[in-house]
Amino acid sequence: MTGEQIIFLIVALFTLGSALMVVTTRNLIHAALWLVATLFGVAVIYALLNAGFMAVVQVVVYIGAIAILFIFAVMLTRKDLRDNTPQTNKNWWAGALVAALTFVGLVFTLQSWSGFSKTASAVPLGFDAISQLGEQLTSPTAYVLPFEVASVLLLAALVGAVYVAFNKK
Amino acid sequence: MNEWLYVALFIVVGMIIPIGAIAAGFIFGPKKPNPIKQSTYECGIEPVGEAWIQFKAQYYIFALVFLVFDVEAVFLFPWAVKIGQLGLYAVIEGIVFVGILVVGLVYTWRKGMLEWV
Amino acid sequence: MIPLSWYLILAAALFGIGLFGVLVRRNAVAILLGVELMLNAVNINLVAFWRYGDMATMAGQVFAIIVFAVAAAEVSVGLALVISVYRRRNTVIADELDMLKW
Amino acid sequence: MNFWNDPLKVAAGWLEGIFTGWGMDAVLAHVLVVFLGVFLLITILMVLDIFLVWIERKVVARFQDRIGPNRVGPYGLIQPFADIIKLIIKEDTTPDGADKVVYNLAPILSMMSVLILWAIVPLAPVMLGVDLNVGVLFLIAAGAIGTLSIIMAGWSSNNKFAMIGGFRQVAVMVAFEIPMLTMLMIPTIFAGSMNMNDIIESQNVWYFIISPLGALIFLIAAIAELGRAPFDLAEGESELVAGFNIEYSGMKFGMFYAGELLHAFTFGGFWAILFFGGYRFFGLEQVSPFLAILILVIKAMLGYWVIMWVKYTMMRIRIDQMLGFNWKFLTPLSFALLLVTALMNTLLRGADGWLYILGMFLANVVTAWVALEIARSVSKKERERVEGVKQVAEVHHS
Repeated sequence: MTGEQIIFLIVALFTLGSALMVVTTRNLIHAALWLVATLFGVAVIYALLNAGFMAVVQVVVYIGAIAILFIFAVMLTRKDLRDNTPQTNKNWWAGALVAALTFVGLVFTLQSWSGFSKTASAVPLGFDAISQLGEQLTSPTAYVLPFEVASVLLLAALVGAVYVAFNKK
Repeated sequence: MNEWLYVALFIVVGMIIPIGAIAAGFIFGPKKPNPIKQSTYECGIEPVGEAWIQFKAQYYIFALVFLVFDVEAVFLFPWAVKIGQLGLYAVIEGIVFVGILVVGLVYTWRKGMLEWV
Repeated sequence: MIPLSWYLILAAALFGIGLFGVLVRRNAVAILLGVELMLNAVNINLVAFWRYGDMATMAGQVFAIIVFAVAAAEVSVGLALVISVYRRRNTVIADELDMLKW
Repeated sequence: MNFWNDPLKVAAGWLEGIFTGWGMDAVLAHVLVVFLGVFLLITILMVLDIFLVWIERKVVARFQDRIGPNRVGPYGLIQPFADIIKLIIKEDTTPDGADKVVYNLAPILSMMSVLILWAIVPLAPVMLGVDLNVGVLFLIAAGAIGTLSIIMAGWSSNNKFAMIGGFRQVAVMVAFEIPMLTMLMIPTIFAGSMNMNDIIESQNVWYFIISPLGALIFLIAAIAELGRAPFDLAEGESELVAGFNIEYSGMKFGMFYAGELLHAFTFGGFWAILFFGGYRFFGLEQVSPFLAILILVIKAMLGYWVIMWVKYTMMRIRIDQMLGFNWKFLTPLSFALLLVTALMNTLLRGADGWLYILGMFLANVVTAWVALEIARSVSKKERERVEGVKQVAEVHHS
């Protein structure tokens, strides 16, 4: 086993462990903080995949903005933080079964695919992902339409959220 | 070798040193807790009620606008890296992109959501 | 070297955990936390396919960035809905939001 | 290659030789050497941090026509060490009902978020730090962890004031992060790269000269990000009893305090790197890496001095004015400046060097002038409206 594989396994276990804490913790602020840990683990996974830009963006967007939005929303919507009512449905076992079946089904389907245990080719020398990304995001023959549509989507989200949450009547 | 390994080393050492400093304080400092000392400080007055007070919706709006512009920056940084080698069309695309989002800022502003109330 | 399968299994497991959270949690904010986990699982897949496929096309990373934008939109509108519901009904428990039910 | 020209490589090669001589794996030896280097750098930073306390106190004393610390040691130089010893032997209290794990994690994360910023600082042409191609965004990512640590501290203290202070501080930090992000794109556009070293290498003319307005907005946003006066409303030492860190004592408080000072110095350094050419100074940096580090430290100190100058000479403003200033003036202005810069950069491409600099400079001046004119006319209208309301009220009164 190489060093890279050991690092991957540690990070993957950390990520999955904190993800489990996210869905099981009673205190919602703790759940949000565990989400931060999970997302940080995912950022490390991106770094292992040689996608440095994605790793930094993951930290900037998820930890810097989305996690904070979650914490603010929790603060805005709780009556009592120490509520002792059950945090899960009555039929939580059915949910667990569906989730487990989804996981098994996904792995089973993927396993029959020929490229399942592919190994990565080396990164080409002088390959600059960010520069490539900039070119493709603005090139009319590539992804300029998603680029502009993303802007419209964000506008719709901002206007919609402001309207829905704080429309003073 | 992956350059992120160095960043990981920085994170590790950056945690070790504050932990060491705090541990030093823990070792050398006196430890005589009592209920009065451990009560929270509220300007010398006895703490009243719950600390988890209800808070203002304005914070959520600020975080919301920030989130939107944060994601916008994610799209714009690759654009900014490449813009020096691309033609005028790329600049116009950037102007359209930012322009659409500024509409959102203006909407929030006109709704009076950017005021600190 | 790490084979592609490891990343795919990790993503599938993360997706499963997220799905569990969405199905099981009663609090609407917690359900949105589960959705975040699922979106991240998708992103791991996209970036892994970019790394193990043709790196020069960048399609995987572009899609992943679009997913970031979608996640941001989903969270902002979703949480705004939760806050709005909380103001009207004074609860964020998804089971109790049964206004449409007879 | 000798020690004078490339000390890092010589020292690292020597140490690695020793480690492999002990029969250690080559990769492991390399990692260990890098670890020791990082440890050394961070230790130096912490010692510098202790002296920053002294520098800050001396400078504020001069601004206020005092002498400052002068009892302990020559010029009071030993004073900060006495402070450190005091902090260490203070009792470390935890308030009742605090969330222990989160409470203790917050100061560690706060300090860590500042220390990791130095991973991307190029100290000299041969000491580049970590050569990340996402350097500029790394700055924001580290800031995100700092923001999170403040929320954690404010929430876990089980104190109303800590909570209010923490959330106010976070609201301010996220608000001013938008102009900061936007202004970070300006050096990126000029250099065509997010790598800190590329940004320094491409600064044959300081970016401060090409984009003075950008440098100014970055400085304002950085000061707000640091939570220093005149933007310390969030903490409000006189109203909110110091805000998010009120319940912290001893070394944990020390971590927040030291983190804030080092953060200010670090941002002075980044201001120097992004807009004032970093370690470059008329070719002197090529003579020796030691000279390059000295140049960078002097520039960073000057940046830090400007931040202190602003802090100790400006009056404070109200928090609504401060956030209004950000949302209604700084954010639109920074977007306008970004687009103008991108447009001019494309239009002036291939132009003569002097013409390019002049064009960029004028574009900045015109943008600033237009923004100020708009702000002036708007505020004039606002003043008239307020006056009108007052007159109506007076008529009713009499």
